[in-house]
Amino acid sequence: MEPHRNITVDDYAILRLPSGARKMIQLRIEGVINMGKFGTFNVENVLGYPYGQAFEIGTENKVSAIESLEVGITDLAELDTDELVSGSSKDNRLLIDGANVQKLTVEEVEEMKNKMGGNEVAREIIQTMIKNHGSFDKKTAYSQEKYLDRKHKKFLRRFSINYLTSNEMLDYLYYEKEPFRIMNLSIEMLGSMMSFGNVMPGGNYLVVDETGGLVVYAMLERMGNRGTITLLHENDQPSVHLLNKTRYVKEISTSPESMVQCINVLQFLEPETERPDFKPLDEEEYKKLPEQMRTQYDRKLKRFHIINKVLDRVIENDFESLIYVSTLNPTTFVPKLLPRLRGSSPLVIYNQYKEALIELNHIFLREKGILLPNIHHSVVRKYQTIPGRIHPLMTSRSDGGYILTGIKVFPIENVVAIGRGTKKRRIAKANESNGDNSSGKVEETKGEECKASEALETAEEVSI
Amino acid sequence: MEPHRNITVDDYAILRLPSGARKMIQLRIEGVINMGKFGTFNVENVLGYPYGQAFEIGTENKVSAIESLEVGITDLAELDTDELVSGSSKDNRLLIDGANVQKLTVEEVEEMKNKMGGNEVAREIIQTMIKNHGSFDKKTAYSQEKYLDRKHKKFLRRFSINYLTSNEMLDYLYYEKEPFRIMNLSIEMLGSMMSFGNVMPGGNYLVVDETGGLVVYAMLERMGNRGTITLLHENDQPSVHLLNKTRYVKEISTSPESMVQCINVLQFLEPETERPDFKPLDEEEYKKLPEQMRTQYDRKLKRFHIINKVLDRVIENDFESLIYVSTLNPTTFVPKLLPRLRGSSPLVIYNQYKEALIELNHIFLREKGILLPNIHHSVVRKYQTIPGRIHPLMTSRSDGGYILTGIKVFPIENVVAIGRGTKKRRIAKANESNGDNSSGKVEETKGEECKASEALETAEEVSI
Amino acid sequence: MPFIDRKKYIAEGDLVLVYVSRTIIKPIYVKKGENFNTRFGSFPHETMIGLEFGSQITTPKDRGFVYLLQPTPELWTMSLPHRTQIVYTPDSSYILQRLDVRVGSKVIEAGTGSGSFTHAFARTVNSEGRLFSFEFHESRYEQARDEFLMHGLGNTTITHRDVCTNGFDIENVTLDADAIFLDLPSPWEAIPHLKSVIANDRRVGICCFSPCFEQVVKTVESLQKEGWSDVELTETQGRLYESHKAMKREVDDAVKRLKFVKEKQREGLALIKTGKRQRKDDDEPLSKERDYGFNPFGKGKRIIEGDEEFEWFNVTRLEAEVKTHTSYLVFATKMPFADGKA
Amino acid sequence: MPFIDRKKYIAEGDLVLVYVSRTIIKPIYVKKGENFNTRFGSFPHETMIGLEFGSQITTPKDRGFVYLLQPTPELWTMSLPHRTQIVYTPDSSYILQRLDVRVGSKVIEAGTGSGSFTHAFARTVNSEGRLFSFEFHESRYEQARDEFLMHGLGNTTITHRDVCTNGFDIENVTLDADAIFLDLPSPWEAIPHLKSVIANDRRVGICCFSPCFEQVVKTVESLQKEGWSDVELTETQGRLYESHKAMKREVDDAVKRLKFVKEKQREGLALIKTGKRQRKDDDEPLSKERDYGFNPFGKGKRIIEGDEEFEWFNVTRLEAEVKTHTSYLVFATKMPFADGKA
Repeated sequence: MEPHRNITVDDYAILRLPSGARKMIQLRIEGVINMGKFGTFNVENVLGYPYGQAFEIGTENKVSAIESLEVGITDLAELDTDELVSGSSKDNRLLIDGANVQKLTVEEVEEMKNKMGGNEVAREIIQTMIKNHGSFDKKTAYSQEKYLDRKHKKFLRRFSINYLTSNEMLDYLYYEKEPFRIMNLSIEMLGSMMSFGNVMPGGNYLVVDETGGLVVYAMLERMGNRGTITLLHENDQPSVHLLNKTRYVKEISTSPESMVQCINVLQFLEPETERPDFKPLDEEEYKKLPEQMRTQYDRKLKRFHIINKVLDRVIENDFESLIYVSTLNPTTFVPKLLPRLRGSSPLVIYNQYKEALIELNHIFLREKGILLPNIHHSVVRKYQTIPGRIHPLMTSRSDGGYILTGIKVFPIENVVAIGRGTKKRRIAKANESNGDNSSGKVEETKGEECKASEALETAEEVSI
Repeated sequence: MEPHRNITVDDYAILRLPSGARKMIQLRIEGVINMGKFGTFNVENVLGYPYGQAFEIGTENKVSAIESLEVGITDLAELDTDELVSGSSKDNRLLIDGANVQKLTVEEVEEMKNKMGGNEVAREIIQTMIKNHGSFDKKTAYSQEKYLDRKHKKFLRRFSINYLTSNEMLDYLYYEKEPFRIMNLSIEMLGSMMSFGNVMPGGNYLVVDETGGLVVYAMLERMGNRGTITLLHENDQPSVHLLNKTRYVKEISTSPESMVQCINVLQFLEPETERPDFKPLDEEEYKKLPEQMRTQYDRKLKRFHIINKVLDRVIENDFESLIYVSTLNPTTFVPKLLPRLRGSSPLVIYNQYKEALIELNHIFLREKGILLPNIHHSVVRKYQTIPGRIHPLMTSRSDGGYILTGIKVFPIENVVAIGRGTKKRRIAKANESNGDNSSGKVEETKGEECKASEALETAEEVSI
Repeated sequence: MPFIDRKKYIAEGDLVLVYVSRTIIKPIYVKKGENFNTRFGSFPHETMIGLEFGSQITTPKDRGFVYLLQPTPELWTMSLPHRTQIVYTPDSSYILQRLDVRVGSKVIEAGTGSGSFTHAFARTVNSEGRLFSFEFHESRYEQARDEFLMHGLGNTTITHRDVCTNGFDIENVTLDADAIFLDLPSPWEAIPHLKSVIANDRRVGICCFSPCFEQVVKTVESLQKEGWSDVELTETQGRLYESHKAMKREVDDAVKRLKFVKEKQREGLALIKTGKRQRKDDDEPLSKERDYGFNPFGKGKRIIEGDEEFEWFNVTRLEAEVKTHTSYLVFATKMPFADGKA
Repeated sequence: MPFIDRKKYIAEGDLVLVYVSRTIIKPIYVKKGENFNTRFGSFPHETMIGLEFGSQITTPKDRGFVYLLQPTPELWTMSLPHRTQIVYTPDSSYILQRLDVRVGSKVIEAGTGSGSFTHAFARTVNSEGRLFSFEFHESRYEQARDEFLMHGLGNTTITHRDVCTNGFDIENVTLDADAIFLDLPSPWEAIPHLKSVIANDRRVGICCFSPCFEQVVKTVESLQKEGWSDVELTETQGRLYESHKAMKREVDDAVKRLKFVKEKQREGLALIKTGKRQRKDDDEPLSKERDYGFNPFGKGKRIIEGDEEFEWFNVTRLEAEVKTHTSYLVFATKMPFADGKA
């Protein structure tokens, strides 16, 4: 299922302003999008442009495509104000700290906005502001630039329309200060989950998603139109409202062929007893049904097929990856899910808190059914890129969460037993020490493996 | 107590080699320091130079002071090898990956070292190595530089002698791969502890130090020769072996006037019953003591005075700061120490693991006796500074630990009660609601304070 | 002297930091007859005298409360408005430790800025040391000068000076500095002026504090050119964690709840079948989470974090907005000339 | 096709990643009659056929064991020797996500390097997409070409080319790329050549991967000059935590132990006084921790982490040596010209 390349009617999309403000909109054919002080535009005027396109609102609300939101914004030469050319300090020692150096009042700005039409208003306002700024010429060229940049972003009537990717969705929720709704997931951690989880077309994945469908959406982006997601949830229905805004809206359990099939934890954990209490009619019986009962019966039959198919899938024990994004305690839940995975399948357990993953990691280290169990975390640091003034941003959003990853394997019982812990190994050694020197080597192999990957079993001893 | 400015006989010091290797040495007057393949030098030849001085070993083991360990090391022009001038690639596309491009054997290098004396050997070896390096001219100038830099550092007979500051001590232990002996403390976390703990001359500090005395030493550096440290330990004696290498060796409980006085947890927690079972003799009785008993009596008397003094100090409840660096569970121990602190005293609880501090932080949030309880962590990132190739180091030591900090305060019982939690506040409101509108405002004040600083009490509600 | 001498009880004339909230910490000098006013009420200074530092006081009508704290450089830093340029504790504490600043050190600081780091330097070098602070911005200089006077920072000299142009020399004073801190837009212009004011009988340390990368490149070059060695570029990343509790939600409870809801639905259907309840739509689940009879996670209720009816994980969380960058720190050292053997 | 098609059971001819230890993961093609040799013994390929991926096998004499894993790009990356230039998963996964690489994307990668990222790209664009990889180092090119052939990366084309000089055009092929990844010493020399090979009907994303700062400055300038917008400089900091247990040591136990030792000393003294034991030195404590009669923390004993006789904190620890920097990432996007309305 290809994403739309061009701005398409009825799509949900993300509108961005130069200030960084974001809005989720639906592109209804006769719709008018109101951006408040930044103007309004008709949806039909932006349709057909490629997604990502930037626009500027000119006089009479005329919309024209522009190169990018930022083009020309920090270009000082564009502004023919005297102060900019003649007056800038080498440093800001003459600048007086404090507010109210701007003599242009809010009322005056509003009046200008009302008097003038189109986008020129922004430049006009900014130039007037500079002329009325008590100490603009006392600022360094750098602060002047920053000031103009800020003002431009505040007044320019520009916007861009972006395809609603999982990244844009995540970014929008963060902008809306709702990261808690997606368990504080960051783009980098979402990306990690997709890679560690080996998400790709044709896969058969087991998923718990408490982000309203964001994680499922990111997976579907990677799967195109091949493969299945079995979505495990704890209520009557899963919460996938975010998915409803995407091109995959029809893929959620609408037919036995839908990519995403839902199942609740009771059905999943007791699949045999949770088969629907429904007997399909044979052709004879169906024909006998009164007309008005048939629609209802058809619906019931479809649901019966859907639920049976998903229960069959659970019983097959053939999921190729587990992606677990839930506040349900993973320590007690995840071990119940593992038998359903195929061998060599990766698993990715996400949590906002590292603390909630440690105990499960210890279980993996102890019980050996999961190889390479480790907690990963990545944070992306962003920089300001004004040439000559490059530095990391001074503040940024809180880090995203953590993932516990591993690979499902089938250890052979007794071999593992020998490999475990010092005491047992010592016993093993003692038992085998009648001339068979090789047992020492077995220890070494295990020892090496343990040292490298499995902290608990390193026989790391605490010397006090 | 001023640190020594110049290299002084009998001091312990840190010797550094260009390779980054470090060694702790004692500067005995007739001592000879053997640096293996880097040569030997006589201690008397370095005495009197300022600490930090770099030296080079010339022919006949002659030691001469040089500007710095690194001077001239990456200066390519210094080497008159043809390849360096004529042959370097723009990129390394022609370079063959793999070992054994160096045709000079280890034996040949050793032979050169034995044949030649003095420091010239290094340059000679390196030049021969370049001539014998199969693909040195295939390297970029950058890789050539790195290669030379590495070789130089390996063969140059240089060293520096550094004063044994707490930083050098910490760094040395880390170099020796023994960070676990100092609870993985990093310089940045040590610095944080000194600042948050407000360590300065004249202070009266309560300290638990499980780093062998490193933390106490860092404190003494900041205190000079004024103030006291009451060192709490869990065994018969505190472990302060690192302090024994410093100029403060005599300040550990050697007299009632020593800056550092030791006390074990039993004595501290039960000061009244742990008074020494000893009655000083009056002058008459003392005179009657036989000569040979007096030394023993004097010693006992001193110990009696020492222990009484430190017990008195405990009972005074007048410590000005708590610096807690211990693997004893802070959750149960620290609350027993707090009554001994003066009001407005800072406290700094260090642990290698953040997980070990959370519960205590929650207690502070709940019980209100500690203001601004927070867990701090800082990590210093280091960069390579070769001009044109500046970047953060690719790998670095594991982060240091965490500190829980706060300030001891005396909340008034009932005011706090009103401020606590939503339920109680609601009751308070109900009780006061007969016309007194101000109670609403009290809530607001508390609410604001809570929101800002005390997470548990924010009445932050989990909506599911 | 506040900051340098600690004391137990509050007396008239003392500097007290009044803690209103985490973001509101106000300095006052205690004076009989004066009041500390907040929007929740007025606190007469008189009531503070004789109290132990750390005490909590309330307004006469118990409408609000504040804590009376003894000043430390770290609290002082917290009390400053955030718009001021401040060297925060993760940086300042590391710099103090790395530069081996201690009792008796002689320190140069340029510029003074908000004066927050000045307090930490002054505390650390203490009565035995000296601190020479330089500020080129006139009004900031005046403000800092007055403040240092009020705070009795007797070991500190502040000079109104552009050190990049005019250097660090002070008439009739031997600075003899062994620790330098430069927080300037172009430290490379100041570095060459240091020669005449640094100690020549011992190791000298410098730290240059610059936010931008390009500044760092120039600073490194300048230090190398001016004969400083061990040039090291670093960056401090300080993190502050809040402690929280996250509910421990067990899958067994979720299963029990689904069974409970299912049972309720069955009962409902049975009632419908027997005609005791009206059927609405057979596809619509009857319960729809509305029935909280068995509700292990308090769904739909408002629950206070840590509520004893539930189980919780102890967790930590970074602040929502994290300070991810302050400045790059360039450290270097300088030794007396090799022939300068004492 | 490994990497792109997943399967359950091992068959002859399959690529299997043999997990020996965390640092030793070896690729083999299963072939009857061949053996996988380690220093702990030999594993006949024959025994692997028909097993489910993820199985553990032992040498005939149980001298050692290994796991048979199905290849993924991430495991492949782990299997590479560390001296090779590798884009590790924290970076590659972020780049894939940020550049919106998905099924059907058309990607340019230069240079190929170790080929580790190539596998992740190939997996993600899958059969519907195309990947054009360029490598200028001849032996690396040849190695990668052969490897991709063996791995059946049918969607990937590798070209031996210096893209900085000769650009990205491939005769008779329309690259139409919408995602570009440049891991080159001087990406700014390659950027101008991109014009002719990128898609002109949709948004195109680029990521340049450079370790040094000065490279980044030039890359940012070049992208701006070449009309790329939304230029963003970022850096990924990936962290790997190991789970451990730290002993919960209670002060009450320490107190009890001191009392115990004291009691023992008293008993000893009593014995001395009654002449039953010889006095050594009245100042020396008699016990000196030698007596472990009551020893709550197992002092002096060797205790395995997590030993059930003690209580433990669940904690995490970073690796001893942390990867603190890989490269800076410069992202940018390019839109079709404003008049290019479809």
